Amino acid sequence: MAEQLKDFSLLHSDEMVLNMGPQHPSTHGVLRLKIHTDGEIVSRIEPIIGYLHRCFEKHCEYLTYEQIVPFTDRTDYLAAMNMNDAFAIAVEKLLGIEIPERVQYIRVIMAELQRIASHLVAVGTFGLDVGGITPFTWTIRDRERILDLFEYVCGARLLYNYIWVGGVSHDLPEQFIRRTLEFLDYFEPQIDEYNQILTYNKIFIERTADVGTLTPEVAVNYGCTGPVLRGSGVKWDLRKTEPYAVYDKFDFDIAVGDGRMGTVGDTWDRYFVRIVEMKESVKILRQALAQIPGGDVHAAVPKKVRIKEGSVYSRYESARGEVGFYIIAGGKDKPMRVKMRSPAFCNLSVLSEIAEGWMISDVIAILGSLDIVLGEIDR
Amino acid sequence: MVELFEVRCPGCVTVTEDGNAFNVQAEKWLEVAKILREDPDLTFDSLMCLTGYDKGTDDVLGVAYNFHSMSKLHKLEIRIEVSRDSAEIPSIANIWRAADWHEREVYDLFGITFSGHPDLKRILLPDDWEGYPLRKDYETQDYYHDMPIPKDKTDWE
Amino acid sequence: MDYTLLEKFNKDNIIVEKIDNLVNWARAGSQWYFQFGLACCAIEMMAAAAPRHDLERFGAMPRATPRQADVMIVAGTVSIKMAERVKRLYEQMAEPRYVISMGSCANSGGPYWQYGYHVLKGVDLIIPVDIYIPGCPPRPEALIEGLLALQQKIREETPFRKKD
Amino acid sequence: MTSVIDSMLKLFGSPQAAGSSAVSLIVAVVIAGLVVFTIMAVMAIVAVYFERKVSAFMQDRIGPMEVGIFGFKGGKQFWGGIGQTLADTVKLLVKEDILPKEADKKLMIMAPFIIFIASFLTFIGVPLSENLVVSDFNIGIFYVMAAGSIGVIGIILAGWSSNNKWSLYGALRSAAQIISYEIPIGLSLMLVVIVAGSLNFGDIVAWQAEHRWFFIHSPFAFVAFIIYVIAGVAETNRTPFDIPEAESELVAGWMTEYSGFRWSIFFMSEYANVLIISIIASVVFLGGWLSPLAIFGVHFTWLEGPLWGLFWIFSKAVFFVFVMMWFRWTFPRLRVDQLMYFCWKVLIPFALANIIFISVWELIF
Repeated sequence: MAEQLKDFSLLHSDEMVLNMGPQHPSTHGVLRLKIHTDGEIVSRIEPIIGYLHRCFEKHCEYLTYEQIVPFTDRTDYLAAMNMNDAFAIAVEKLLGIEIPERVQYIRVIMAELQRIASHLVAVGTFGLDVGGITPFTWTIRDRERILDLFEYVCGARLLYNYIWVGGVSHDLPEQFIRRTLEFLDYFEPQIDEYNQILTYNKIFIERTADVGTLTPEVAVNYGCTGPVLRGSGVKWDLRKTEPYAVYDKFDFDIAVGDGRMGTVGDTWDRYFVRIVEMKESVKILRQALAQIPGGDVHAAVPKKVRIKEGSVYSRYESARGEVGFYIIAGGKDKPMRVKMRSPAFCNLSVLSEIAEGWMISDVIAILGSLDIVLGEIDR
Repeated sequence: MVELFEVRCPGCVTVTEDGNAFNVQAEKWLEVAKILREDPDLTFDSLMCLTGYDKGTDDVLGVAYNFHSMSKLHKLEIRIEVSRDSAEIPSIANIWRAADWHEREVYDLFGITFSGHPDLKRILLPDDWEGYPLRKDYETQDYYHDMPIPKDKTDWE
Repeated sequence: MDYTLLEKFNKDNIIVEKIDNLVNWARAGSQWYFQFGLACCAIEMMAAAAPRHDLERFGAMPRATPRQADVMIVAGTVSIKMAERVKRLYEQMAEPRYVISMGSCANSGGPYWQYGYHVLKGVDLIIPVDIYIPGCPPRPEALIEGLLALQQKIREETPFRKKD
Repeated sequence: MTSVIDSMLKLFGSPQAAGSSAVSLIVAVVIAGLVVFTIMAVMAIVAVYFERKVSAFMQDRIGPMEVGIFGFKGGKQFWGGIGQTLADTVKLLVKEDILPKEADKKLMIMAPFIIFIASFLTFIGVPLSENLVVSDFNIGIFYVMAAGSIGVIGIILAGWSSNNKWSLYGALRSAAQIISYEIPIGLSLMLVVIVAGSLNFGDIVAWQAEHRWFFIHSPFAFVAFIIYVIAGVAETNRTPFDIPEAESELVAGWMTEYSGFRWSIFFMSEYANVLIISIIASVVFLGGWLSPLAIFGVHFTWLEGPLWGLFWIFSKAVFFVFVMMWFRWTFPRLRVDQLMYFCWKVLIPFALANIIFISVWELIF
């Protein structure tokens, strides 16, 4: 394919600047891409972000640590539990408190359910980007069941404020474990169904294999993390390489791209890593649900979070990659500075590197495979 | 690691007060950055995070760099502090591409100039925005293109 | 429209109805919404279009271009950088056009009300809003409720009579 | 085989009387035109409803439910929302028509009508049953192909005049696609023409009645049938070949700037084209108005005749329409170069080889 495109350079003509977004069906929100095109071939891409800049970091300076948690929800609204968890872990590191084991397990369960939910949206919208509408509705249909579980636990569908500093807001309801197991039994065969309609579809493979290859060196240099990095064949998952919470107690594999349909690190690989990760999450969930101990979930919740001077950088593997919170505590009940290192921010910055030279349709497919959430990029 | 720097670049780094980061002078930053990247014992190939900060107390703006090595599995934090009036730090966007957007973001929100950056302009806020919001002394502008950004919200009930 | 029309037909075997009502019936029944997600609420809007809630039951279909859309669902926080684009997109829509402001952020700035220096405090500062849906984010049921409220509002219009 | 126009002319007056013939010609044309227009409009309305229900079924939804015809809600499951597309149509008719300031206004107004006229003219040559064709050309297939290809002019005009980059992209993609895919369509129809020895639809169906239906005529004819279906889907710009409209890429392709009434004309023509492609497929390859039982050599006289012919032709066409919708809601979309590759390097060589082989076949058998 790449060779074919090079031949087109003979057909060079004037460039046209195309503004994709901020309102466009496949920019996943309010991203704007300034695309320089020569016919269908894209010669330069300039992503313009900031259309959803909601001043998260400024808010953090005005609010107490407990009050920040709901705002972390709203950064990555597709994986809100992960964001809660990441922030809570960062503050707990600063506080130096020990968390009850039950809370750790609950957090792992929530994080993995959220990871599945987020990947479902990623898979579905990627289907939309390449033109298949039905996979999207199927994945959203199954995601609703996860949202039901979350609603059962904490009463909210999308933005939870469930994981607090030092604990969680409510203990698990009585039937939660049974209902989650029921969901897992239902969900596992569904993955094969997505594979049938989308993953192994010939047209889909044609569209994504060998397209937008991201080499491991470039990925690391750009700070890509999560499925984007793993799609390039780098075995890097913070749950495994720097285990936090109780992830070291579970048996699971890191999904990596293996270039099954084309080269390692192409769009198909990045997509398929998410499918495999959902299966791995199901594995973790089954183990966690079987092992979960008893205990009080509020035991370690501090009355008031007040941190002496100090700073911490804490990393966490969210559905999109490494979420980092760099917190400088000012000795008050409010932090002096909170910086959120958002995974999609770095993942998006690689777009112009890998998508130039491809066609407009490919740019959309590549963008879809990066699975960005604008709330988190712009914060 | 301190010893290593004493050999390679004497006087470049000092350990911070809290003991978990290095302070670097802005002038020497590029030199240090190259060592971090290329020294076979360090090989910090990944820039995890780049944070601008304003402690508000004295006239100092700072940038904290968190590095990580994927092969050696070690981490490092570097802090560079510059004065508020002449906030300028050499850019490392050509060494770690991840720094590109992060430096633009710090420029956008703190007004720290990164010299040598390939395309330094505002990233999150509109190009004609006034001021640098994350500085502690930031005052919100009243109107932006006829749209009110009220500071005092008493009449907003 | 309810069953009164059918009853009328059964009584007299003839239907006499104002053209206003015909047009209102059509407009209320076919509110194509503008596929325009801004933030968190857009996810709930997607969920509302998906199988569980299925907005299409009420004749609401997503359109990607403002020209063919009837109702703009402002789903999420309107930042100041985005505000001018929202206004422009609204101006590109064809009459009659309606706006549903979905979620606290679009209503008033929501949680970003106090310290959000880059958040527009309510989309009604730039475009006229017909229906406000509270919630952060509103559930899909709330969006459906809002759509039904909009339909009710449309049914009370008099498109072919001059305003007094 | 007689056509509607001819019978009407006979009905209204003898062609010899010069004075009345002009009037009767106009009357006949107007009546036939109105009938065709009605069929197109009704077809579009029904097809959109059908499509929304089919897509809803495939996506685990229920589709339109609440909008009935004036208070008649229409059942619970399948027939719910029976008035949905009617409401859509009325709404589109009373919606504001936007002509952008920078657009080329004359062309922008003209474009939908050119597309509409193309499918309208095509319909004239398309038989709906035995003896039920507006005008029975002896070069029917050729006429349908020729008239159908006018539409692409309208698409290019629409894309150009809108003064929108997405529209322009959509129009250029569409032009390339439609012109390319006319070749495999023509070549696969050519095979039938070679065998049947006529360009007239009536003769082709008569040949099938005498021998056997074309899609089981020979392996090559079956391949031609498959090529026709694929190219037909591409010709109507539907998924997986919907790159001119490609909602996730080009917003709405060449229709981006159109609203209200003019857009509804595009919509109507699109569904009319779908119907035309399906009807031609059923006439040329599936025996047209012949009853399916005829394959097995069973002939019931009460199952034949023009009305039953209409029924059979439409059931076959509806099946094709369903298959197209099935494609649409299942497949992702091709990329523009893959689309061209598929046409020029796969379909056309096969179609050409097919013609050679069928000629040999005809010589042997």
